[in-house]
Amino acid sequence: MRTNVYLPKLAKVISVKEEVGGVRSIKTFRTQFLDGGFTHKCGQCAMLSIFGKGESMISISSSPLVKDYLQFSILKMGRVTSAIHDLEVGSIIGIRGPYGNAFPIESWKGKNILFAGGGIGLAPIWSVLQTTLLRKKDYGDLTLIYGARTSPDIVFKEELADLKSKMKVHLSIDVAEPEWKEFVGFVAQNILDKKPSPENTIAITCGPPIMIKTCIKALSEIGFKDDQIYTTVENKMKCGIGKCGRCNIGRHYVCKDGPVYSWAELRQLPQEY
Amino acid sequence: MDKILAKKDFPRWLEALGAYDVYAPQLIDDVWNYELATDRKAVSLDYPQTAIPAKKIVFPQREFFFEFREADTDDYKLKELLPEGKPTVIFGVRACEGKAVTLTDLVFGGEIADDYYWKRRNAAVLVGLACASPPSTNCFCLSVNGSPHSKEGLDVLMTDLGDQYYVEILTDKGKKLVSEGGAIFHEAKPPDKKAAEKIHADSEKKLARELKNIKDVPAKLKGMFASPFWDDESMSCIRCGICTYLCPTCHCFDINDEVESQTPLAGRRVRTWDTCQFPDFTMHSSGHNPRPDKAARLRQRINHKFQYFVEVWQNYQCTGCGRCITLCPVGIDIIKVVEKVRDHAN
Amino acid sequence: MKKRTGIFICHCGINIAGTVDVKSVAAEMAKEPGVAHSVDYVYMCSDPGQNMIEQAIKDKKLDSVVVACCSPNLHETTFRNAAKRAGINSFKCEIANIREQCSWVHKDKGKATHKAAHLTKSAVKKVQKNESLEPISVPVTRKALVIGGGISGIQSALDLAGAGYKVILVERSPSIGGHMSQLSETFPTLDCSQCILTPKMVEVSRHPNIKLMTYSEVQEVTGYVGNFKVKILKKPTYVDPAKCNLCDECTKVCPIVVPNEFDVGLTGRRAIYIPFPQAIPASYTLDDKNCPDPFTTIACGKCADVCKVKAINYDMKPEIIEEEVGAIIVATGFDLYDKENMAEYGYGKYADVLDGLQFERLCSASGPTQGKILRPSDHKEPKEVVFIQCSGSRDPELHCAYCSKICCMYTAKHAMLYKHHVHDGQAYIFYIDVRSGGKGYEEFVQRAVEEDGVIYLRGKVSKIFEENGKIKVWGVDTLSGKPIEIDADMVVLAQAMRPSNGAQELAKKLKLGTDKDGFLAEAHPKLRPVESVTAGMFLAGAAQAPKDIPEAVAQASGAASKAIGILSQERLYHSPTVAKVLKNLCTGCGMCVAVCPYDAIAFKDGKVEVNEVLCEGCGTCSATCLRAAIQVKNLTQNQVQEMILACLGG
Amino acid sequence: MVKHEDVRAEAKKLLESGKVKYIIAYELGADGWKANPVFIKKPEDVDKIIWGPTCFHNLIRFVVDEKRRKVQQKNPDTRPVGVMVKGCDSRAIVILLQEKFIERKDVHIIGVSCEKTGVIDERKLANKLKGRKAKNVEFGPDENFVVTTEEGTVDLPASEIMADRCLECIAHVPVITDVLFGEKTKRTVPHPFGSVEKIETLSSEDRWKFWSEQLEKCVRCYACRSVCPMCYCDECVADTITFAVSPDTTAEEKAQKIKWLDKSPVISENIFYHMVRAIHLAGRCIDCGECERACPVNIPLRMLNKKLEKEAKLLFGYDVGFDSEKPALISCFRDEDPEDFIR
Amino acid sequence: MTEEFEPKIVAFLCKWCSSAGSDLAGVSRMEYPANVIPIQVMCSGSVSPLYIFEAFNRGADGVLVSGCHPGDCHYIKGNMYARRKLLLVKKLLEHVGLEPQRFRMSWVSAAEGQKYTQVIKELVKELKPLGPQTKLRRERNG
Repeated sequence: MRTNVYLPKLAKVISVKEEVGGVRSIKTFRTQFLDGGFTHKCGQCAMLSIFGKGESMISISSSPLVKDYLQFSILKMGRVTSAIHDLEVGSIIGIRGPYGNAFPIESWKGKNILFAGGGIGLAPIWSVLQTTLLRKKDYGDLTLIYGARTSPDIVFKEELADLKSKMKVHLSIDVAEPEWKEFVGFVAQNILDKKPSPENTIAITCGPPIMIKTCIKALSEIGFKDDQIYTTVENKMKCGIGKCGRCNIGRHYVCKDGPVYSWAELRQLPQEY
Repeated sequence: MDKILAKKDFPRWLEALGAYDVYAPQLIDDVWNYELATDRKAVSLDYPQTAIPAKKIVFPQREFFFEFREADTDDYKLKELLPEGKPTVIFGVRACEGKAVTLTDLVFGGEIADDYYWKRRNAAVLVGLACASPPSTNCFCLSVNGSPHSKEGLDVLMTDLGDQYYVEILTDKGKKLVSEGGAIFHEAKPPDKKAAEKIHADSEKKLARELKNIKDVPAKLKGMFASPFWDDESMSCIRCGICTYLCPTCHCFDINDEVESQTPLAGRRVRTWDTCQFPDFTMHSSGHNPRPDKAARLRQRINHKFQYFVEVWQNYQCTGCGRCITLCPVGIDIIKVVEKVRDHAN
Repeated sequence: MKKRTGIFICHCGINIAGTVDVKSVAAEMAKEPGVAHSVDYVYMCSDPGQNMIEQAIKDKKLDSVVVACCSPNLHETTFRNAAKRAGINSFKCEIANIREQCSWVHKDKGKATHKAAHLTKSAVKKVQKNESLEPISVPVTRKALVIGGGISGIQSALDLAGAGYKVILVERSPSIGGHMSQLSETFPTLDCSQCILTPKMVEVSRHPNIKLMTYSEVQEVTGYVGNFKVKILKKPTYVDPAKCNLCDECTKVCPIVVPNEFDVGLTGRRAIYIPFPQAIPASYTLDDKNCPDPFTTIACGKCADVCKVKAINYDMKPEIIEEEVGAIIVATGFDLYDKENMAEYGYGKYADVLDGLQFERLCSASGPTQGKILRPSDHKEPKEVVFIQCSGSRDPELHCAYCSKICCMYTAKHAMLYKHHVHDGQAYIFYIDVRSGGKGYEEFVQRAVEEDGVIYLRGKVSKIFEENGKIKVWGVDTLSGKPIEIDADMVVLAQAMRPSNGAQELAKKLKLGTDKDGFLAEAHPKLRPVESVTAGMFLAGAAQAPKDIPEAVAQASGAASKAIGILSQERLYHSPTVAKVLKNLCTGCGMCVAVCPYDAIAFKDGKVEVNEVLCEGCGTCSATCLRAAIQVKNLTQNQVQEMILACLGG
Repeated sequence: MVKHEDVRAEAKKLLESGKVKYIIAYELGADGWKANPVFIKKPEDVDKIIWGPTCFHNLIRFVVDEKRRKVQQKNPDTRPVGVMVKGCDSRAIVILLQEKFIERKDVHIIGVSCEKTGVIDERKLANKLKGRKAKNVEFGPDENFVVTTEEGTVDLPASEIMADRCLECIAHVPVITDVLFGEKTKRTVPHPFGSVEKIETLSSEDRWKFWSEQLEKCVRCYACRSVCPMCYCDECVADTITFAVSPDTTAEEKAQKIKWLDKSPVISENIFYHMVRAIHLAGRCIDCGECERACPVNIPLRMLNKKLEKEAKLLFGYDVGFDSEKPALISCFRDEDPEDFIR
Repeated sequence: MTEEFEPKIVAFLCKWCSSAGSDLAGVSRMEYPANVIPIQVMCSGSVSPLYIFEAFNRGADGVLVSGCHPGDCHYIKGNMYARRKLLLVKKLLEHVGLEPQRFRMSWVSAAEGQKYTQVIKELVKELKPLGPQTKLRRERNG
């Protein structure tokens, strides 16, 4: 059967959860395709359509091992994401994809994995985290270092609480709050504080550009090699298939050749992200 | 086998192509462009360079992807709007534009092929016209692996021999097109071939501009990413889209929803040309822009054509038509820029 | 969150439902995006109707409502209050006017229904993008400024003071009283003007809440309703009123004589003078425009020499006094149309051609002739007097287009008074029409004709000239068509009223609008006649339009009560639908600053900012801005665009 | 006659004294006969500066760029930039001053008088030369140009190859300068709105035919607004995304961006765009004609702006770009403004 | 039988005069055609030229802007700015070939219900023979 790459499949929103309220609101959506669907890999993205408003590339935060829905956690940012935030259970949206490369988690078997995320940056790595948790026996120690600006800005609050019984979780917020018992400071500072061992470990870092930069610096400082560090990059996208020409970093189209890069690869590319 | 077509018979050939949409260069308000030939008798191939290249026929500036319509509350009907792919013939395609189409083919092909493009592309027959003399003062095709009589991308190549055309059939599509003309085509004889070859050879000497020794340019560009060179070079850029919109190889596009009715919601998803020269091209909705200024955007244009494309497809994404030089309102000259890159001390 | 709008379509009995298929409109609206509830009801404004809205807001968790009913002028407040009671912001309620603008003006049910649906949809689009706003609150300075000390200003000041508010009454001449103090008797009762005015003047001077500032002028007004800052220039009188005992010795020695304003030039006065005996404040003023002696500082010194109480102080300087007030009443009154303009009637050329005010002075017991009517030229009793109405009024080609309103009445009064003084005299009145609307007015005119034998001639005077000691008046009686020629001893012109000298400049300082004739513009000619276009400033008396005394007094009291309406508040609330600057887009070009009628936009740091208290939300700025960088809240360009789309069905 | 040497000497003086940051001027382009904008930063480069009939560009466009750059710099060099201006260009400075986009001290204005002629119209010249290639174009001694081709030199009267804007120019001498080169020659323009009047004589339907055919060609490359010194808005109403975004711009604000027109280059959207541009330039367009010259598909855009310039003049007595102190056309009115159209 | 063409008209009415005048027409039960959908704005001075272009782009057959008579503006002089700005718009629309009847401006005071009715009647009458406005209207797919 011929497939038209630009024609989205229709999907229904089956749950909406507000993770963070306020101006920089974040919501998590679960969707089910009306007809057919696709399977994705950890780290891949999908193009969500709100008809009449346009499309937006969003990373899939659910694990490929979960078959009955796709999950997206979305920060309200512009025209399309605002429209997505207006969705309710039962709303119909368009989805096409999956797009981009994936985290090479098969090749990480037997290794420890360190997840370092900030803000909405937990979404792209959530899929890896969930998958590795489901196949815990294939991997070594799993550690999450996650931070947000303030405690209300933390995403997946319930899941994180639950996670603490399954893996090491280190949380942080940027500025001290009275009730806060954990680390105060940026994620990178938390990394330096906790000093996870680079031994047989892969680090995945994801978050705002400045956070990624400082985290990579911190990780390098504590001994992680460039090829042990993975991150994801986002650029403005339209087609999702490397044709429309806007998301490139050098010869790479982030939508097709990215969004997952090891720091060893990424540092070779021009600074255009 | 190559053919000969008398110029007086050329209109008859066009008449015979009733099943095709025929595009040919036409002069409107002092500007040449490929336009649908409504009066086929009036088509003449005596023209210089068009303002907009032939890419607009296989990759129109605006095309519809699909139509969406709210069926019931929160349900949608999507109707795919693929082009019908009506047989189309473009006359007078210059060698550089034929070659450009092959480059665009690379982009829109591959694993994930672009149906919309291919529907039109497959239906299009490109009839080239070898340049006896450069159609623009800024032609430099020879410098970028092209030639004024390149056959790349073309289905038929015609060469003007005075009162007749020397017609080379290059593909099956071309063969079919010529066969529509039937008896008006005659077998070419060796002197005809010689004459055509002479014109071809002469034309190569007539090119006004050249861009020499650029094989190191891709590597050079790599090292110049952070150079202030780009600031200086882009000073006079006014950030319009002429250089890219009118480039036969540029293919960047935008996708937008155009709403026709709010209730029930109905509209179309539309693809339009876009260009890396517009500031909003890469701007994130957060306001962050990886290419924040015109220096970064000029760098992108040159890098894409002379580095990135070369790395991926082993070819320059420039066919030397010179349109971007001729029509730039402030005289930014890609030849000069690339020469400066070439001569830049790293 | 997705919007949750509720739609309520009112039948208004059959007023709407008779022409609009309300059910189908409700059904159609239910399909609109973001509409969570759509119903119709027979009378939305009734208690059950309002309850229905409130209940639906609560039950269906509506975040906005549209009521499709009558004009928003009628029930917008009703429904906004209902919305507020149900817990949503009052701006989350919009009205679609489907009665006045739809059901009442169309007959075809299909078309009317179609239109009603579009109107409602347009309101839905608007309300869904309305911001929740709270009124802008400002504290109030509980003090008023009254500008002008004529009868209007006096009345306003007394009303305000009586209600317990501090008032500053500013009058530019040395005494309050205005033109009313110059009048002899008043129509239609013929009671003595001075006698009824003087007690009020005295009350002003004695009232503890009134600060009287005569010989003073308002120089600058800044601020906004509730909080104006006023700069008042107090000119020096060179006489200390506290010391002056009104002995009048000073005027006797003063060597300078100038025309007396109070007697409209019929007499003279000295450079040091009291305007008239009953003047308030009862004190002398040394008029430094007429006194100066180039060799000394200002004066010859004679008046100071004779003043036993040493009340004269040549070192007095002009003072600028700053005051803060919450409301301003402008009662700057009128002046008569300039006589230079009436050369065709010989005014200014012949001594015995007078204007109405001069004639008042002639009739007045305190006037130059002690109430005897004598010709200024030869002090003889005039036997034939011609009164000309509409002198300068109702003449759009040459003079003022408007009717000065009071001339018909005072001319009748003049003729009557003349007859009472000169029993054998004959009064003629040239008129266009006689306008005698007012209590007792028509009877008054009739009395003039019947009892005092005044001859009314309908027609215009074509020429007036002097011949053999007589003033020849040529005219035409348009009723009989016959030419008329009268050898008059005196001619009295009922000069048009015009805004007083300097009113235009003052209006500019106060940023008040004026009409084409220079009278101050009211906010609405019918419904807001005492309010100016600027919030917190009110109009009283002839400054707004020609008026007689009762009207002026009525408006003055009206203005005072409007001002009290402001002053009685702790804080003022201002509509929050004001302009807002989108800083990212603003380039500071200042086009909006130039067009703002309220000076509410100012430059700041290369961009502009809006003073929300001054802004009235007209939106002229937003239509002028090329970048849509300034928008009116709750009627943004985005909202209007959505409304356009809704109107066109797309 | 303006001499290159004089302009160069002035430029050199300015750069050597450090009075200006750099000088925006004209140099000879790669094709050997047409001018291009150039940015002279060093005194030794002043010899690049030229002045001639191909100095089409309104360099004030780059003064706008300079202001934009300055806003973004933390410690900007506050010295003025030198800029070469023709009469029309100088009026653009007046508008920028009127709209407070720049201050007078931001520019050092090197005025050049167009004297008896102006700049040429490349397309007119090409038609005139019928395929021959120009190698050089110079001002002639009178109202003419001296054009050199491979086949020799010809004298062409200004009326035949001069740009339309120059034929209708009302300010061939700069109206605001720090230094002026060339003579303040007097020139009368009998028909300052002649070209528009030709369109006005057409019937309504013919005008629509004319404009719809013209605007159909538009590819929305936005060269017209990009080249225009008056189109200095950060975010144009034609932009489909929110442009002027700061870190505190909320998603709601961005979602509120009004999408007046679609990106599709179809007649309705093209005409919307061009009408908006025309109305936004009413009382601001100084008729430098750059939009029309830059247009790659030759749309007579000047005829939209010129129409409104004409109406501003005739209806409201408003002259554009001569007095930076007066209010903008649409931010003032006269009581006697016509209202016979209001019924 | 083909139905008679019914023009779609968008009217921008200022709140204080023209909208009130239109209300008065309603109160006085003056009948007029239902082709006009009014949009109430605060002042005619707030009507941006873009509104008019947008209305035509979205398929309006006619556009009316109505405000207070000169001197009567609730906001002192907003209508005077409108007069100048919208005359330019009108000239521009006519310049590109739109029929002059399609864009109309009027002064209607709060007391002029009759005049409002008259304006609408005239406008509809003048627009009917012109047929649908297709020049500035965006294309639609069905």
